[in-house]
Amino acid sequence: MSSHPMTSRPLYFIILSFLFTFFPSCGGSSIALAQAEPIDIATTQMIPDSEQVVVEPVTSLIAADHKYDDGGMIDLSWVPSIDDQLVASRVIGYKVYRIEDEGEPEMISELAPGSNTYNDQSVERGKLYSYFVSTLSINAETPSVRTAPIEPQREWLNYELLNVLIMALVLGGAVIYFIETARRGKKLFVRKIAGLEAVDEAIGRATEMGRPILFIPGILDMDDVQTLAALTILGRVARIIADYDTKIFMPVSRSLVMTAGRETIKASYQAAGRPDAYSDDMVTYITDEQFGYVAAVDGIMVREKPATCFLLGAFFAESLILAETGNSVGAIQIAGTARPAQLPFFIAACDFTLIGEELFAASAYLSGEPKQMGSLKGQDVGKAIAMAAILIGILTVTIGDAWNVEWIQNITTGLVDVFSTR
Amino acid sequence: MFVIQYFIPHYPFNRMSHWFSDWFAIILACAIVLGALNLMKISIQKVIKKKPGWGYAVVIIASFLLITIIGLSEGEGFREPGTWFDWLYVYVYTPCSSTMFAILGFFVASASYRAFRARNFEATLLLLAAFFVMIGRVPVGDIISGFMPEGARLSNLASWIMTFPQTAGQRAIMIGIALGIVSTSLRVILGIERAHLAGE
Amino acid sequence: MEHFALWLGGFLTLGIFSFLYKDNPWYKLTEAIYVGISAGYFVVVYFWDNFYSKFWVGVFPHKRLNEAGELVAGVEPDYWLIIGGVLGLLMLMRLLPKVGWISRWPLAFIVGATAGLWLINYFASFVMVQIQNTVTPLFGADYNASLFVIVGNIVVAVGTFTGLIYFFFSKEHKGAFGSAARVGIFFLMITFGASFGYTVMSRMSLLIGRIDFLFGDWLGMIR
Amino acid sequence: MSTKAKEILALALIFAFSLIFYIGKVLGWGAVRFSTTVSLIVILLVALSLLWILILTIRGHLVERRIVFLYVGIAVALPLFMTLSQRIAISPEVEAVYNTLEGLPEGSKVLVSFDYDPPSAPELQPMAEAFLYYCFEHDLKVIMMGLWPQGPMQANMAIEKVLSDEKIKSKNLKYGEDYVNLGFQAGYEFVIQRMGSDFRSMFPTDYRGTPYEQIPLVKNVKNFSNIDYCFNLSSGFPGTREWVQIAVDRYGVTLGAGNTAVQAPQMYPFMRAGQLVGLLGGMVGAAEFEFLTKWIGKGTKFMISQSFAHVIVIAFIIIGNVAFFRSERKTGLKR
Repeated sequence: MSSHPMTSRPLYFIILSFLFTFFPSCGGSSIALAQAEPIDIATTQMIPDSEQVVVEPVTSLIAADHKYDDGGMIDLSWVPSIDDQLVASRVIGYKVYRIEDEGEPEMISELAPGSNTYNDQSVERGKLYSYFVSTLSINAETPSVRTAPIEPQREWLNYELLNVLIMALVLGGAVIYFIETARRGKKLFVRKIAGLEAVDEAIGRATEMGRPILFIPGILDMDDVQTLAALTILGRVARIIADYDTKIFMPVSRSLVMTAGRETIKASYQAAGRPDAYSDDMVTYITDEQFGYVAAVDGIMVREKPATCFLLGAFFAESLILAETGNSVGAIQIAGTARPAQLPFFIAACDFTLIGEELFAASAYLSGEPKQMGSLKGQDVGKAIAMAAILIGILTVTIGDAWNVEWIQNITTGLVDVFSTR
Repeated sequence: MFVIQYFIPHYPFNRMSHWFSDWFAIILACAIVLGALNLMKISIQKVIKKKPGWGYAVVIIASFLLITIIGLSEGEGFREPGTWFDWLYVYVYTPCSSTMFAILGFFVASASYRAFRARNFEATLLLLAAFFVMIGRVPVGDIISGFMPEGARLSNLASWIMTFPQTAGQRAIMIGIALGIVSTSLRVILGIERAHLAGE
Repeated sequence: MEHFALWLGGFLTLGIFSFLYKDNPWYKLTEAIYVGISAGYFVVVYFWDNFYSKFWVGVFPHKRLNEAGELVAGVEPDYWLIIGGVLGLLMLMRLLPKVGWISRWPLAFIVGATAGLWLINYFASFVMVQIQNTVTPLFGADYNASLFVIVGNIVVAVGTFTGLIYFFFSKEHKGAFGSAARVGIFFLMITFGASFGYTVMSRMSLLIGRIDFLFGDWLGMIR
Repeated sequence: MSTKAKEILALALIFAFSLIFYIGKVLGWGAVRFSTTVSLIVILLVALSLLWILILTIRGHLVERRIVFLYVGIAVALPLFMTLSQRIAISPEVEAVYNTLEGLPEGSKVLVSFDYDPPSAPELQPMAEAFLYYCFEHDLKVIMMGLWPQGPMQANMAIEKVLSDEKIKSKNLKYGEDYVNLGFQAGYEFVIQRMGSDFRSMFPTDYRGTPYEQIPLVKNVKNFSNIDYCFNLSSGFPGTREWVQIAVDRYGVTLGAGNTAVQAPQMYPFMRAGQLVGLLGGMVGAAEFEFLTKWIGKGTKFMISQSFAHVIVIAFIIIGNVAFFRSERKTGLKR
């Protein structure tokens, strides 16, 4: 199971912060400095027969609202106790206390020696919080002074990520602009993509030989863009297949992909004017399990001997097993994935391979619609920006570092800032 | 439908992605019923019509029912060691999946045998890179090149290839992929690409 | 039981390996067992993890009672989950031929949300970060980098640049542009060759592990 | 004889073979070992047959896939039975682990974290065994734990293996006094974080359910400051990176690690920065470490299998190219 792909869930977390980030408010920032208002906390855990080790408290404790969030965080920072040393330290840690709306102090976290920040994520808007940090020795605890009460704020726009927003808008704008241009009838050139030139030929070959076509849409679910791309290609391929009257078979490893695949093929057959030739049996679910699915598909390949295999979508370790088996039964194989780790195997074992971005370009390319071609042109703008940034960046950073020219170094810093995500 | 698609990603809520993953999980739980029923339907059809290989279809049905019934009846703690479900997992599921994975060892060899031929310049590069990295990563490599100065030994060459040209290629691919995804997503959101939605 | 388990493991392992020779009844039997078990496994896991733990417990949280029978800590039910439940139910409508079309709704929801979620995420974490990482000085400030590293840095820069040229769709690969794209392909090929060679090792160790099971754990021929 | 009959015969032979050896195992026969001479002869035979295939190829008979499979099988399986001493060059990373261990006085407390699961066991298990063997042999006290659920089970398997060694058996080591397995704790890197202040809060009991304060070995172990050396076996997240970032950077632990071959290269920066004292990378690392600790485990054998497999793959690449050039000369260029 360790080889099984991780679902994209952790990514949602990033997204979460992202969506958030963009949603605005302009709360004033409030910083509460510690005031001289000592708190009495009884020293804890007296150990008999040993002298109490009293350590110095932390200083300059600052509680500040966390920037660009929903108002659920407060950042604390302080200067560690002077007894907190790397070697032979008398400090064994810190405790962070919080006082909510002038209530009782409550210990919210224990930190390691050397810590000088804490991020309290369990605060609510509309309440006042003040904090103090106490320094722990082996048998005693020294509290710091207490901060003034502070209320967490909500901001509506994360200005730190403004550059990402702008870049995304530039790219999105480019794509939309070229789609519009194409829609108005301007002809756009798109270079040949070898694997896609072969699609017609591959389907024709299956027809001649009277053998089926196998379509494998990867092993991830509908929440992966590669699967979407594979299904859009399936739409075009199925259209041609319907015209040729060849058999298509699509074993899948996800129930949702099964449903979506059926819809796609059905639509293509309808568009080709042959809805009667469609049957639900063209798409079969096998199992969600990576290698169980592969075992079954291998069996199908050997028994049905397809003339053509499409392996398009998200693949993991199974890529080579499928491609080698397909190769051994003499099928023409057109593969494509955006998983860099699996591309070498497809290159080695398949006749044509759509490398990374080509997979996403494929459906646009196959459709031949100007609108879709326009989006490809938009992608190219993105690449041009990336290339320019790399070129300028490397030149300036090299020159700037080698000859220590400050203004050139500033260009680099600016450039890197434009592309930094945090 | 278009409106749903358009608005969801921009819906200004921090809970949004949480919800999405929760909802998605629930939809999946329902959808797998469809998948499982489909698998059963096809297997049962095979058995009834006595198509070739119907005996294996019986095995599929039997093993499917076995683990499902055990798993559902054992309650929430179905995964704890000592349950029957766990037994099936450890002694049936695991050997199968790790063997299937291990088969790759064979396929890696046969694929290299067939594919790594110096057909043209590109293929030669592919071959050479694979060759040096492969041999540079076992002790044999350093025994062969032991006479060379430290920096030019095969293991160092292998790691140089991995660190530099490999990184360059990966980076180009990654940037391309990301742009491709952005553009595909945009096409879906703008409703230009609707093949998966029965072309409404 | 232990004997049986070991023999079962051996039987299944050899059954799958027999596929390398050719498709045969032994493999077919193993395949059928494997497919049945793994499909059932996922039904069970989805039921308990997704449907039960997430949906059912989420909407109807366990009431925790202490020994005296008083309610201790009630988790707030999360009614938003019901939307997911409804979407799931719509999905199941597919079973009824007449209203099967309605299952397109949850599908559209997933496709739309996926597209939206990945859009910015991918952009930020791949395009931006990769560009940022590529911007490094070719040689260090004090010229102390070794020749290997300097050459390497130049190679990374050139490789990334030409690799991107290869992916250009809207310009024909001709002339200087074409040559650059060709250099790009060369880099891609080296990349693929290297990652292939790199992977051989880990694949082989998996195989070794399996063979060790056969001769060691099962037949006890290796200590 | 027809193909079918041959296949049935082959099946029967496999079955008989398995049955005989299984009965042998139950009856307690020893392991099968080839002596060095036999091993060399076997290698020679394999090499000769490869040469024969090369000659066949030059003559124009292309071998099929199944022959390749057969050779890979042979290359992986046979070395497991062989007695071969491979000249092993000890890399500085591995030596660093060994030297640190050597510097520990008797009775030092060593914490070993098992952060992997069965699929990575071929690479990491031999390291674990060699490591435990060294610790037990030199009277170091071992505290085991896992950040991966299956980790502690791997630990138990390694312990069992090492304790069955004659030399270690005679030491009469006691659970709870000489070694202890604290089990798995969920929480990824936060487990390490909490252990920084208090082990017991993270592991109230060991994996057998014995309360922490009743285990003599760890009774007085409060946090990392009572641990002399930390060793981490990792195949992913959470693993070595997290140990470095928390245990080393924040609590100043001395840390060594064993990693899978895929993961190891990412750890070199930590090595260079001195945050990681020693690293065993993949099977090569395991083999080198076994050589140093003189524990005759599977790492060395697996390593020979690995080398053989690589050589076979490379041999077939060469054969494939020979075939290609030959066909090109004959038929002109074709794709």
